[in-house]
Amino acid sequence: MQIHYDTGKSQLLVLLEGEIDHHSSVMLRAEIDAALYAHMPRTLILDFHQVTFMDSSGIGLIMGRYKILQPLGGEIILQKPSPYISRVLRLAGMERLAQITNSASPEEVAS
Amino acid sequence: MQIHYDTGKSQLLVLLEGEIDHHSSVMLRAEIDAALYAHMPRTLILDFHQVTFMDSSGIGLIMGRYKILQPLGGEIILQKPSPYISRVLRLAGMERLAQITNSASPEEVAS
Amino acid sequence: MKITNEFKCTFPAVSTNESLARAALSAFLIPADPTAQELADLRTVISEAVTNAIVHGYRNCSGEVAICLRMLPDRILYIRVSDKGCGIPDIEQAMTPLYTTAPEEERAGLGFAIMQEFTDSLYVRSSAGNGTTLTMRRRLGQIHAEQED
Amino acid sequence: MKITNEFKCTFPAVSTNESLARAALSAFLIPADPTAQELADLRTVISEAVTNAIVHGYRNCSGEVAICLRMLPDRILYIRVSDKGCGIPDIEQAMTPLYTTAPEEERAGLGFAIMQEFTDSLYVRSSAGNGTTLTMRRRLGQIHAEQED
Ligand SMILES: Nc1ncnc2c1ncn2[C@@H]1O[C@H](COP(=O)(O)OP(=O)(O)O)[C@@H](O)[C@H]1O
Ligand SMILES: Nc1ncnc2c1ncn2[C@@H]1O[C@H](COP(=O)(O)OP(=O)(O)O)[C@@H](O)[C@H]1O
Repeated sequence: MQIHYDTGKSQLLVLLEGEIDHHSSVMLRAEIDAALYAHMPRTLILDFHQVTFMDSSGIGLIMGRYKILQPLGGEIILQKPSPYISRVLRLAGMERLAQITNSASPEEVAS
Repeated sequence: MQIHYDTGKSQLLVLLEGEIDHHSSVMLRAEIDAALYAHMPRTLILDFHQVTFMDSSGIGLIMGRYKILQPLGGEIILQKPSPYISRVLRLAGMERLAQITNSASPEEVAS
Repeated sequence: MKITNEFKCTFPAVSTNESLARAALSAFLIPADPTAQELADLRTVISEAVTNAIVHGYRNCSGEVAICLRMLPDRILYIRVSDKGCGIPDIEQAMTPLYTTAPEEERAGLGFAIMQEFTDSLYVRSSAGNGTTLTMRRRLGQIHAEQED
Repeated sequence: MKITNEFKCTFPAVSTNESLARAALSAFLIPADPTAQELADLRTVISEAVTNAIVHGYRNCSGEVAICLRMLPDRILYIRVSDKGCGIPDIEQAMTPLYTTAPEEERAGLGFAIMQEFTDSLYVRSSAGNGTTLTMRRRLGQIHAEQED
């Protein structure tokens, strides 16, 4: 996993990798939250491009970060999920909490 | 698996693929022998480049073909095995029955 | 009913074995030539069931999870996952989407919803103190025309 | 001895399950971060043992193969493969390289030789009519310095 922070945009980009399950989500949560509390970004982008598997533990991970950001007016973008991961995201109604986009950067979608 | 026959050289080239175990060797044996009896080549080249696994069933497969060709003066070349497959070939003493080569064609080795 | 193939396994209720369960499911299913979608769905299903046994059944304490996979005629995959953990007092409530007894672990309460969505049938047998057994079935689509590579 | 992780499974003695056994071994071993050589060796070992149970133990008739994998302290992998087949009348003879009772099936008689070469210890328990149990151990090398990708 890689984490990049863009000060100008107040944007935290998290490049997730591999399989997101109950086992791996514990570690992911700790790493993401460390960066989240360090920067308190306006936007958290979770990139799923390199994610090969995700079950409802990943939904819990997204919902947990939403609960941190939402009271502060922050937003979450879920970027480039595979068709299988999109299926789980939609089933969980994640489009109500977050913007789901297939492009590399949210600007591309907005334009 | 692909099988190519070179009439000029009386050479049968068998491009093996995937995992060679007891299960797959039954089918491989049937296909190789069909070509072997059709052409009765002087040289049988078994190419291991695309073989990802082989246990002693593969050794049985080589020995069985050797028993067909050897009385007729034919020879076997085992071509491009991975380090793991070389290990099994050596353990089984296959260099006593066949030429083991790492190059694409036996000519390259001879030169 | 005639069983075409059956794979049974047990392993300790530790979270590293969630991926082991998925790998076993994949290896069992591959010879039946499932679609990528079917494989992804069923890997998710087994992952949810095994995670529930570990997180809820045994509450992250030691215990054993058992899986039975069967290929039944007509390409029906049968999956059974059981634990000898605490059991589920109210199954209907447990199956309600978003209901979870472990919010502090960031469980989403969607495990059952996903298992139901990705299978054709789901049956839960559980009694407080005696553990939980999930039985699921999913019929695989017909095999497509063979492709030469 | 303390067991760090244990995976037990059973499946019918049919040749398609030889690859299932290898996949289970891989999935069990991967978290211990084996070298590619260790993984290849141990996949070969389990394949030989399971094939013997199918080909010789049950003589290609129906029966059940059982595997138990354990990770013991000091990175020692324990592998047990058992069948309830015909058993081995003379174990010493059976372990002689190139000895095989199934030459018509093109068995090379090298299964035991490979299992011995690729493990640190191999123990065979068998009695005619009661089946065969192989117990093997292989110590994995120490984990190398972690690499970031
Ligand atoms: N194997 C089990 N043993 C005991 N309780 C369980 C088990 N599986 C599920 N439950 C109960 O059902 C609830 C809902 O499960 P689920 O829909 O999978 O969501 P989640 O796992 O996110 O909590 C759990 O929170 C738990 O209370
Ligand atoms: N599980 C088993 N049950 C009965 N006989 C066995 C079993 N495993 C091995 N044998 C006997 O030992 C012989 C040697 O086995 P092995 O070295 O693996 O060579 P191969 O499998 O090629 O015959 C077999 O031919 C068979 O007679």
